[in-house]
Amino acid sequence: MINKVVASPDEAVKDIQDNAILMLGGFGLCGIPEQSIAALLRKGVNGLTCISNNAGVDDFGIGLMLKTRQVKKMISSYVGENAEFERQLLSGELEVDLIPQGTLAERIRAGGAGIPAFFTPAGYGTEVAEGKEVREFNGKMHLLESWLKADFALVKAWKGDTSGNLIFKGTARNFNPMMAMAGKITIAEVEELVEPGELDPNAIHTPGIYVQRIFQGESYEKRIEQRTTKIK
Amino acid sequence: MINKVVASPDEAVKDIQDNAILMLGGFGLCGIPEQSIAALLRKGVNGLTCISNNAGVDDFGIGLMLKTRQVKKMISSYVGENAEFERQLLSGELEVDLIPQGTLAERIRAGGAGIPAFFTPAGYGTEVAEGKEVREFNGKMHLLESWLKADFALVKAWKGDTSGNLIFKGTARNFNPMMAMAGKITIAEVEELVEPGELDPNAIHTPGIYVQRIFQGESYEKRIEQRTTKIK
Amino acid sequence: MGLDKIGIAKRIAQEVKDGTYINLGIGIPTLVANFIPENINVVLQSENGLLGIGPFPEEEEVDADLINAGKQTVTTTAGSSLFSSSESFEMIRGGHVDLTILGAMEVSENGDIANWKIPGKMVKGMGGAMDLVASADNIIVAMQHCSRSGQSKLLEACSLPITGLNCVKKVVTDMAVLDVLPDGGFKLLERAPGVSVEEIQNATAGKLIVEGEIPEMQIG
Amino acid sequence: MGLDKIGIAKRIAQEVKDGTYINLGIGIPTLVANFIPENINVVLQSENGLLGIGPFPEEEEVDADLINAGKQTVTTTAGSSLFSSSESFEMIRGGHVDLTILGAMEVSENGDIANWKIPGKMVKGMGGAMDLVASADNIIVAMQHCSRSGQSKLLEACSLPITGLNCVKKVVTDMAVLDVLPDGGFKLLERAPGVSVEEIQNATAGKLIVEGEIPEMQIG
Repeated sequence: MINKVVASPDEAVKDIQDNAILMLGGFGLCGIPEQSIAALLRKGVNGLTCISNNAGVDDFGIGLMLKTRQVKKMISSYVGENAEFERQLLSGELEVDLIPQGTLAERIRAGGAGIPAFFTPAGYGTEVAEGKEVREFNGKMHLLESWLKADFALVKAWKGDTSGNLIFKGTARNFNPMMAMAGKITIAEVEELVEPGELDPNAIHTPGIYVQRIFQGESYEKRIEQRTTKIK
Repeated sequence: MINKVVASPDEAVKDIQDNAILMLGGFGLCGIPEQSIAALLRKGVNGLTCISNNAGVDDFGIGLMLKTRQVKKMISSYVGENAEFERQLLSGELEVDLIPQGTLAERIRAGGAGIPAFFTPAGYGTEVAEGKEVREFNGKMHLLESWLKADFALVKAWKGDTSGNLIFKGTARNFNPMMAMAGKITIAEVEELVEPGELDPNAIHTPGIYVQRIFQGESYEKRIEQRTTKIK
Repeated sequence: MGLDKIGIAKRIAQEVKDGTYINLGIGIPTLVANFIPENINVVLQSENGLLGIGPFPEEEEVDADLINAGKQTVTTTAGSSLFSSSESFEMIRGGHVDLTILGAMEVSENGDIANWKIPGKMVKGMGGAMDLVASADNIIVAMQHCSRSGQSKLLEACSLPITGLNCVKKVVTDMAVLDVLPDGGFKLLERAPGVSVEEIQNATAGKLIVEGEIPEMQIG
Repeated sequence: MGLDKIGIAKRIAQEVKDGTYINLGIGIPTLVANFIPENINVVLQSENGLLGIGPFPEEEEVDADLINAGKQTVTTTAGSSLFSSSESFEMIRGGHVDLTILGAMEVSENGDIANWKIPGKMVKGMGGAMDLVASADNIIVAMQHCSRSGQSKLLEACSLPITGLNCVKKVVTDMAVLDVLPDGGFKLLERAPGVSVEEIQNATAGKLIVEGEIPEMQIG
């Protein structure tokens, strides 16, 4: 097997240049690449385009990079809970491209899978359809959507082995597997890094072929947005 | 959870009518729905269209249904090892539609995923491209391919629970997960049927939403086409 | 004087059929889960990658890696499965989810829905709503009949930016249960307790179809 | 007098780079795996759903549920992963496999390949070949230089039905190693032991480019 281990998040992101196109895994704050984001903050790279379902919150996740003005453009499906985001958007400092969540997921998957374009019904008749090719199949209207790729994909997994095989946990899987496929360079951070052979080959979510660099993160915060418990 | 258990393979296939369009999982003889095929032989339904990567061998798998002349048309990527198949094809009794394997897999996946059409580079410039829309993306030519769906998908898994969640083993997974998605009615046969909760939710390959009927098969033959062992 | 949110959720719960897979939107739809009868077996889908949403966790069970689409901590149930976002929308787009229950800002008499954007206000995004409404065969909308300013939300045509066309099959409001007819028009099926047909008529800007006696909702 | 199949496989093994993912076709390509040096770490992909093909099993290890694309029983290795056919072709179509080694019936001087169908013979199907040749950035063909009847298989244009266009980068035959140039033409790189440039020229129907001294292959 091929060893993909890098020593630190800082080494993992060291060649991410200004104006790079990034994908960042996660849904809300669940399953986000905390350590790679921290390394990007330390590195101070600017003008980033971030493809991510959400944009974090003011003081966590991509929100931290918004605060430091490292992000030029967000490509997301929902950018709710973030006041600084709203300020930058309204002031015109930040570009935002909003994409239906399923279309976003499928466009990223298509980027990884070598499918340059596909038809989907989502968004037909809405402003999302503006400028897009429309075609009817089986009596239903569809939009032609194109693949999305990134210079770097930053993903977070639960367990990984040194050859890049990944297993996610719970709903922290979300956008991570497709982004791993669609990054020219995919950087995976894991809570537990093991040797090849320790993960069940039948239970791998992301095969190592998609991962170019892997490291074990230290002390994950894993912040919860809506801690909701059973009403006693 | 919803209970999808049927008592026997015969009950599972009882409403498959003449001229139905079927998908059958498997690559070669690996991961084929042995028990559902046996039930179709007993039932004697005719005029079937079978979407399956291969066509079995003379005395196993789909080959058994060819011998009884139950198959009108095969949609496959490779139909090698089958003398009766060859005879019926040359005599014009059997129609065959040959599709590149990756395109076949993706068309089935598209059928399950609600993507009516997509562009792929496979087959451009070949006779597979005849009559298909061609389009250039990023300097490379692609063909527009449409989804495939079936009236019934017959799949074989290793373990399953009564609500239809499936786990496959080894390379017996192959076409089974996509076909489970693309069948109007999906019939899953498993080697071991367990209660909901016994399978790790994080290790499910096919979520139960795709499976309408499930049963535990008895005494799988699992024939090997090329038994190849280490040279001592 | 009409139903509260709990009442709307209770009434929608009566629409839930045994043996089905359901996607519940944020807000009133999420409440529906609490009122599904025990003898009805359904599986709830969360578009962030979970089939079989369990109840909220006990304090000590809380897991940051297990949330619903509203970002609330949840649990799994026996028979749950987990998957990626693309796999989740394969289910949704492929028509495998039997029933989708959503909130809305406006519904038109031909079944258009607007629920993602208000001009002049900060746009947060459509999330999965456009995929859901474009794909689902059976969509029930849960909403107030009128806005806070008293404007009808059941219109001839939506005034807000559209989320999807010709997709809503039924609307349950604080005042009424209405089918959206295939040829257009809101067919009044039931009145909320104490609400008259005339009041519903006055609160409905779109075409309202009233045939025969309109029964009162039965809410347990 | 030219290489045997083992010789062709050994020569191709020299093209294999450390840290790469490789898809090996059926026939000579499969043999290449046996000659990859121990200090070179590669991962073999099998398009039926396995990354990390191990050696053939011991008699008692044979598992009907674990085969390669040639339907032979195989094993996994430490670090293997298993996946579906659609996921397998995501890897292939998406360009994630670094090197593809295939057999062929004909290759043209502009890199077209024909390897799936002979008119008048029973058509068995293209299997994964069309996906592989349409997607892979680096394709090496392993084949005999001439057919059994002595016809050159390196042609100006393929006479058999095409599998894919402009895709072959290198050809290794029993007689020679040749690059397919981007602008067309087979550039002779190496001769098999005991084979002269003139013999290669005579056996090559397509445009052969010979520049300077052509070294003999070094096969261990």
